[in-house]
Amino acid sequence: MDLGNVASLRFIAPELVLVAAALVVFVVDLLVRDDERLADIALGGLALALVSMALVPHELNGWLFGRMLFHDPFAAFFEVIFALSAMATVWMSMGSNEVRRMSQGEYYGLLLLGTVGACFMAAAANLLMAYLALETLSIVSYVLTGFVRHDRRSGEAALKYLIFGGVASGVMLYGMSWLFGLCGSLDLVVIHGVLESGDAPALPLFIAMVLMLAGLGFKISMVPFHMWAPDVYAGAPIPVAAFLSVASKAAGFALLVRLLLPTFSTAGSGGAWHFLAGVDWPQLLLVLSVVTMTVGNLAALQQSGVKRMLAYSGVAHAGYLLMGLVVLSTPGLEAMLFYLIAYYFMNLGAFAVLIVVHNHTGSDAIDGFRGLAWRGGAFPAVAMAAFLFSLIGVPPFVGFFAKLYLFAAVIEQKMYALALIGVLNSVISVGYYFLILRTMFLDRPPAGASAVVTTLHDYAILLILLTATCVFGLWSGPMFAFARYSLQFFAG
Amino acid sequence: MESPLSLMVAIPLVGMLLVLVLPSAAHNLIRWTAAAATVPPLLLAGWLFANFDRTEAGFQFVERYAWIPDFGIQYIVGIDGVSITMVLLTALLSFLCVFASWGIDKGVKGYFALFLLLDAAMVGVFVALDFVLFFLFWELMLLPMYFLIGVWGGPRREYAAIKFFLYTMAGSVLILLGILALYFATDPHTFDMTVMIASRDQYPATLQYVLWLAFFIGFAIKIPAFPFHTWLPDAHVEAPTAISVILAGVLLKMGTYGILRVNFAILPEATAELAYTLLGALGAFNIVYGALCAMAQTDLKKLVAYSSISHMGYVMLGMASFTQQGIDGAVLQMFNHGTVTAMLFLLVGVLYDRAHHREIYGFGGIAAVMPVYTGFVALAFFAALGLPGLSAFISEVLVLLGAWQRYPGLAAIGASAVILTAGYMLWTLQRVFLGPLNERYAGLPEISPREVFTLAPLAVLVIGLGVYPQPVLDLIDTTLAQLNAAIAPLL
Amino acid sequence: MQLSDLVFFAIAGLTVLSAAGVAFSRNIVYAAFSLMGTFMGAAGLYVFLAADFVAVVQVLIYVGGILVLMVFAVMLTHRIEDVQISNRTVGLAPALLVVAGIAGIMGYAVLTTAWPVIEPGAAVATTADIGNLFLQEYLLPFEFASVVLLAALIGAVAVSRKELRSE
Amino acid sequence: MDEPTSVAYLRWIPLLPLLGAALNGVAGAPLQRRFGKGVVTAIACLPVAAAFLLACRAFNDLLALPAAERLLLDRVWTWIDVGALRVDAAFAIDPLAAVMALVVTGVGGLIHVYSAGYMHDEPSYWRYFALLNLFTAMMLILVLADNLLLLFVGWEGVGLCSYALIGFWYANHDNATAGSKAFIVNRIGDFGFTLGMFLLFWTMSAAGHPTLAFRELGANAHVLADATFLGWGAATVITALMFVGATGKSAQIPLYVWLPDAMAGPTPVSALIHAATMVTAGVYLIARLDFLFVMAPATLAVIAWVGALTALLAATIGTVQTDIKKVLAYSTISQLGYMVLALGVAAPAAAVFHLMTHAFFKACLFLGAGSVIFALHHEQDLRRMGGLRAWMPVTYGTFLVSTLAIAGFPPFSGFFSKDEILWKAFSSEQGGVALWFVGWLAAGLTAFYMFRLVFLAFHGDSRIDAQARRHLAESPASMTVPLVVLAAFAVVAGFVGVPAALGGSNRIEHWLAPAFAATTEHGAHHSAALEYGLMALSVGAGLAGLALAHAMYVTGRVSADLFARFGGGVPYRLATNKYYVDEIYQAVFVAGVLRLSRLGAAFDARVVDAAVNGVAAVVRGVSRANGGFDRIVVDGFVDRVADATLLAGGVLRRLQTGSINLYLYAIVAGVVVVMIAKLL
Amino acid sequence: MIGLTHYLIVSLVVFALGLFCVLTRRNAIGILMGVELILNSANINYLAFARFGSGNYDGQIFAIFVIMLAAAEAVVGLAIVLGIYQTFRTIDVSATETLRG
Repeated sequence: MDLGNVASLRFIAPELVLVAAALVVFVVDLLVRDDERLADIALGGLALALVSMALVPHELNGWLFGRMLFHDPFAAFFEVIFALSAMATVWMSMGSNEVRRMSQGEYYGLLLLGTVGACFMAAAANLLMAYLALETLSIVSYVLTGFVRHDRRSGEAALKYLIFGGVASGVMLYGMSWLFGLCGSLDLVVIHGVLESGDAPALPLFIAMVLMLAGLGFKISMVPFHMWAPDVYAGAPIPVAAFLSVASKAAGFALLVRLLLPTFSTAGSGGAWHFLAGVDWPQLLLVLSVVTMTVGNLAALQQSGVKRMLAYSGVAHAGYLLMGLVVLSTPGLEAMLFYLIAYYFMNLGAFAVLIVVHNHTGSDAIDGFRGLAWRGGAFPAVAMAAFLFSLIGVPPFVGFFAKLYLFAAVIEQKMYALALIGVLNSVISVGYYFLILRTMFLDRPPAGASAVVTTLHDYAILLILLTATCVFGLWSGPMFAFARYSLQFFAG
Repeated sequence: MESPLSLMVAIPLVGMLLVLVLPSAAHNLIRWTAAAATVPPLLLAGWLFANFDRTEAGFQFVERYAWIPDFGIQYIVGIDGVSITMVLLTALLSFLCVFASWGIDKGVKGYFALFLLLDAAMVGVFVALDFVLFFLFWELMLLPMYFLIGVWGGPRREYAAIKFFLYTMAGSVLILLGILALYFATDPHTFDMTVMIASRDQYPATLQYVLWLAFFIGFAIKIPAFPFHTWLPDAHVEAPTAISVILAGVLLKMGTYGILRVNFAILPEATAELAYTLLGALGAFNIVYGALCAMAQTDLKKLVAYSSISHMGYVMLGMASFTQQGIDGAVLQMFNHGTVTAMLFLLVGVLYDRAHHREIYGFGGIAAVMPVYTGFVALAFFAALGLPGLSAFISEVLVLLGAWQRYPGLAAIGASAVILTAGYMLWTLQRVFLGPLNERYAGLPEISPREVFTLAPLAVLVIGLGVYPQPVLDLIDTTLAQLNAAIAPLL
Repeated sequence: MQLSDLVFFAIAGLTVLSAAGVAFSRNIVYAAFSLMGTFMGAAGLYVFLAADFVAVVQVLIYVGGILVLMVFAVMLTHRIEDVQISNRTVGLAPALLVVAGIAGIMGYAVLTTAWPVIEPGAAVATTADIGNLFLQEYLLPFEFASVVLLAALIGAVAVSRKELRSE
Repeated sequence: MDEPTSVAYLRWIPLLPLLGAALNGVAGAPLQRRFGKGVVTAIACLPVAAAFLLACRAFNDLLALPAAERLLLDRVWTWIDVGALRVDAAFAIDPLAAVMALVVTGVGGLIHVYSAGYMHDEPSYWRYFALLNLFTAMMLILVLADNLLLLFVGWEGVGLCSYALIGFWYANHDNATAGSKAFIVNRIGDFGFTLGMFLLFWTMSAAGHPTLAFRELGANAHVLADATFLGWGAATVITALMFVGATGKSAQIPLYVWLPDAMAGPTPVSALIHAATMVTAGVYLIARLDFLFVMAPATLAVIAWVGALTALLAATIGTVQTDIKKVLAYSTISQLGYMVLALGVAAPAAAVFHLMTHAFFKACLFLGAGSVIFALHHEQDLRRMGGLRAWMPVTYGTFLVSTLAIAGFPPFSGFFSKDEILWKAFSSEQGGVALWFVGWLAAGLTAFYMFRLVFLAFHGDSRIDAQARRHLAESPASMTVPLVVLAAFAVVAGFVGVPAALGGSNRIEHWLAPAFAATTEHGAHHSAALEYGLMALSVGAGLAGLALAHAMYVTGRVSADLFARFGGGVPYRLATNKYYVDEIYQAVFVAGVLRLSRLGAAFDARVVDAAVNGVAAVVRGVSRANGGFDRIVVDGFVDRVADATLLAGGVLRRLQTGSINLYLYAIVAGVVVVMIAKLL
Repeated sequence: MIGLTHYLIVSLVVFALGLFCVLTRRNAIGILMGVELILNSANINYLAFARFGSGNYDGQIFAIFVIMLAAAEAVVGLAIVLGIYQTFRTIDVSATETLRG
């Protein structure tokens, strides 16, 4: 189906709701300066958006707005993830001292607009749309990163982020221009058709793809385009860092998958995919995946700040996620989507605990966690333990099943070396995740350390994420079914 | 859950939740709750022992549910002759160790919650018949273990805990890959161990070798077999008494159990090919090496730890013999070592609680002040050095007898270790308990009734199974006969 | 060689040279002004490519907006008493190496590739058609652009607003 | 073969003492505290007495049976049943076992009674008797065991008890060490024992008779005839390994070293365990497996020579010992040598005969020595005794009788048994003149050192210090009565084995015959005259020894340090230092093993552990190299900027970022690398 | 005759200069200028391809959006620069101490 502008509106109801909510936030912020309510409005908007996502008809897939957007389960999947991440971010922000010191109106409004950008990124059916959405998300991210204005690190982080992002997306843009030139169209489906016909010259095609990988690699923080991550995470307010680590990364993956699989490859029989002539990306991404996870884990071992550590762990996880792509098989992609869900829970959880500690100590230094379990912070500590174990990939947490499915897909393709590297990396990761565990449980609290208070607010989100982390692993059937269902690309 | 097995896993978990909701200040309440949570599994174990069909080689009390259909992951539990012995051992030791942990007064709530979690996981490992479930319990066991060692352990607990975790993790990731490879090698794809066992002939030889090695390394770390054993002394020395007991009494057995359950049952060809070097020879080496290292130790716990390495060597050697006697002896040794070494660690703990150190040379003449205690020690030590009439003798003699038929050389090496064992055991006995009394400890209180309560059942087992081992042998014989019959022809 | 070609080369030359000026000049203010040259040159090329509307937009937004903004920024972020406004550069050699590499390869690709080319039609006024496209085919991006700009503006205000809010 | 007569009371022979042991072991301390030592004594002695009676009953029942079927079996339960291996917890008694059982319970019982007096002042009296009972039980299990494995239980059990009793006064380190030494040395023997057992089992089961039960083994031993192991005859290897076990228990070269040290235990223990019963276990084992040994002439030759040499070597050492118990200890080793010699020449009956007589007179000697020590308040040095006969007539008398017996003077029991052995050593086809000569020499030495002992202790003028002499008196009845009884046996026991040559019928040989493989009536071709001659010679040797001892220690006509000067004193020093065997063992084996163990431990810590930790170190190193960039450039950046700002106070520098360019390099360089890789 | 290739070369050169600029500038604004060069080079491509390749307006539309986004990005970027500048001016030495690393 190929819908026109008006007919398409109802299909982007969620995005519309979000934009509306953002506008409301802005206006309310101007009129009444009542911060708490702003957050509630944002939450309400997101809730409404989620509802409308549920209501949008999913049975029929197709183009929206004259082949500008795809409407397919794949896009829907990511829309849900983005909305949920934004929701969690808003919730965390409400409990974060950092954010409470900032001008709320802009903060929440921009967060919502960024979410919209992410949604369009996942749904983009057109290079222009993709670029536009990506830039929207980026610009919002830059601003949010630099939001803590009286903190130098925040500003510097924002500036670095912007420069890095500007260059990366510029390079990607240049690559897109060549792709456009070679295929004579911006429409992904058309491009796919041209590539399939095979008369597009190989070398410039490959170069174009590599240039585009720079932009996407930047979003998913793939080595060597990852270097912004630690600084930005360290500088940004923790909720923002959380948003970047989950939503922004997911958006990057959404677009990457969209480009590499339905566009640059064709689905074969039995869940196998074959890349098209000229764009032989799998070997390239295989190497990048290995390098990414290894570099991420090794660098994380050295960090003393938890934010930087989580940043590098995010890099490492990007490496794991890429494995789901390089196996070139439907199970791999399913596993990758499942992994994204799992990553959402466990990583956001880690950040949520970090906020609790940060509110107490005012820094993200690992020392803030010293003896956490023994000075009132038993629950956050236990929750953190669960999240970290999940990130390592230890049963019974969801992270284990995510890795299980991922490695299963790898083994299925008989890529034993890759699997081995992957698991060894997860062993290395024990090194730094356990640094936190040790500090929380094994170390005694520093003398005269005041008791950590966990507000009901924090309890709520921790409890939710903890439950999810524990349950969705053991009971991963529905989640997996969701991932499997979501793996439908509309390709004309 | 009509099967007692599921209950044996579930009840400790329920107990854990109960402990978690109790007020952290109510120490005794928590302790008793934990104790109560370990009783039903013990009773169920007794019920299993009573109703287990000794003539049936296959799995019994099997219970299966679909769990994650998309991946053909099921919830399957069941026991055969090998696992029931381990289940009995686990149930008993968990029960006793609650009482051995009575003295814990720091973070009581956390301790017993983790302890019960550990209990459930251990039982789970032995009853799980779905590979994912097995691995789940296998890893689940690590989490409480890490904290129990790391939080309630000795001075170098952090090092020991992380070392333990990293070792096991490194091993288990290999196991995970092996599991997945098996999954795809099985047609139709499944994680069901019983199916894999049934279709073991369809795995190509080369795949079998690779998988065998992957699993073996994973399990060898748990046994622990040289050169993967160095986590053991540290973990043992740092862990609190009860945890050392669990560690040596149950966890080590998981290594050999896994080899029997996976390497032997599912990869017979590779087993037939590799068992001699990697199980037999390595086992014999372990026996002697462990004994030698033990002899040089001056820390009681370290000594016992190395003696464990030595004694687990018998298990490996026995398994590799592929004779009924050897393999039965191996499993019997798993059980007996469980009881004997548990006694040893409990006894060391008793002394440590009183003297607050474990330096062998720091004592002397303790027998004069703690005669009853010394009696228990003597029993445990002589059991450990394989005195006939005590349980360990039976298993060791069976192992060596079995091993002799296939590799007399290895059997001779293994048998020669009885001299070393006697050497260091008696030497220790003499340095600590005999000789002139060290005046510093003239006032040591005699062993308390609670401690006797933890030791007595084990002592009864040690003597009872020495006099009449058939109860255990009957349990395992049929299963192992079938297992052996599958491999022996391939040799 | 026609006149148009000469003009083309002139404009191309202007673009490239001023770009070089941006890249190499030691003084950031000069860099800013030579950037204007690039923008104008680019606009010229757009005209050659029969994109009159784009050319106009380029001049308006780039030269009239972005460039002014940059000069402002340069000025604002320097104390007036700062006599020499430095724009020192780092590691020229490695940069040259890498860039030469990338340019070499891509140049090779450009020259060796048989780009799918059609005979360009006559240059016509594009504004009307583009306008229509914005309101039909490209309605969504067009509308969404407003959201982006809104975000950018509010964001810019938010990060650059001076006073800290009272706790 | 047809099932042997089965009875249900055999089990009680070992079981009763075991119960006594358990009772005393568990409840002894409170009982003693509550009701005094009497109860403990009763609990300890009655079971042994009962066991003795049962043994007699069994003996009776055997007599009632025709010689060929003299075997009673009491199968209690199936002990181990794995695959082909089926071992019963079953007790069997045949003539051989009967003799042993009677000796053990009889002598054992007497020694129990004796101990009641000897140990009377011992605080942990109950522990002593618990162990003594346990020992009796284990010894009986060993003797009555129906199969090798069960025998091994007793075998090790008696070892345990000997360990515990040697180290009974554990507060003294030397005692404890002596106990450990005994146990460990025995373990070396057990090592051989077990291997022998394994080989035996598998060779038998290869031939279709997987069993460890003696009578089945005996019935099917012939299948071993042509079995081989590593190119050797299986029987030879098995018996050799078994003999290693025997050398441990029965204190033969090279494993005899533990026995002298074992004297650290209470004297009754030395009497019972380290003279009368336990040490004979090795002899019993070989006798029990006679049917195997006759198939292995090579082993027999070794055994014979080991026995003979042990007899001689121990005797030489005995001549120079000054500790009364040490002298007896070496004499025990020497006598055991005789028994082993007898076994070596395929004369098990003779061995068992000597075993029995030796049990009587050696127990009597030890108890006598004990009585002396008791009287002298634990003085054991001969040089501080002398003239005791005046004070302790009974002890003296019994001691003298036993000495005559051990020295082999007719008609005392020792004469018959020892002479039988010497004769067999000379006459049987495994024997020969050389063996006989060594035995003969040892006999002479025996007489010498035993009388030396008697003279030094009981004759001459007293060298006892005054205050010890003041309350010097004969021991209480509970001690003297057993002495008398044993002495009586020491006199008469020999008559059960009067050889044909002396008009006797050697009843014991015939009694034992069914227990042994049909030993051909060897030495038939020797004339009785020769036998008489040899007897005369041996008696002569005894007399010579007696005379020499008398000359040295009574009349002093021969200077006592004749030896000391002989051959530049070298032999003397060798003998007094026990040929430095202990020292050599200590240096070679003990120290060696300890060094090895320290080496192993060091290897474990420095190499294995280090290697594993090394991996971790490598990872950490790499990550540091990797993270170093991050630390220096990035963290460094932030601080540098902060400082720069404060120093320069110019915002410009703030915006001049060193690191961001590096980041951008990563982008561009990454792209270039990929492209180049693609082109290549 | 001027063909597609000429434009591509020109844009490539500008692109390369832009890269060079971002790599070598230490001044944030300078780097932003480099970014603008890159964007312009891309635009030249779009228009060139629009003219010689697709023959429709897609390229031109894209170019317009790029210009718009460039503006937006520049605004944000410069705002951040100013923001830092202001926070810097507003903080005094004692305050900066607390902000160190």
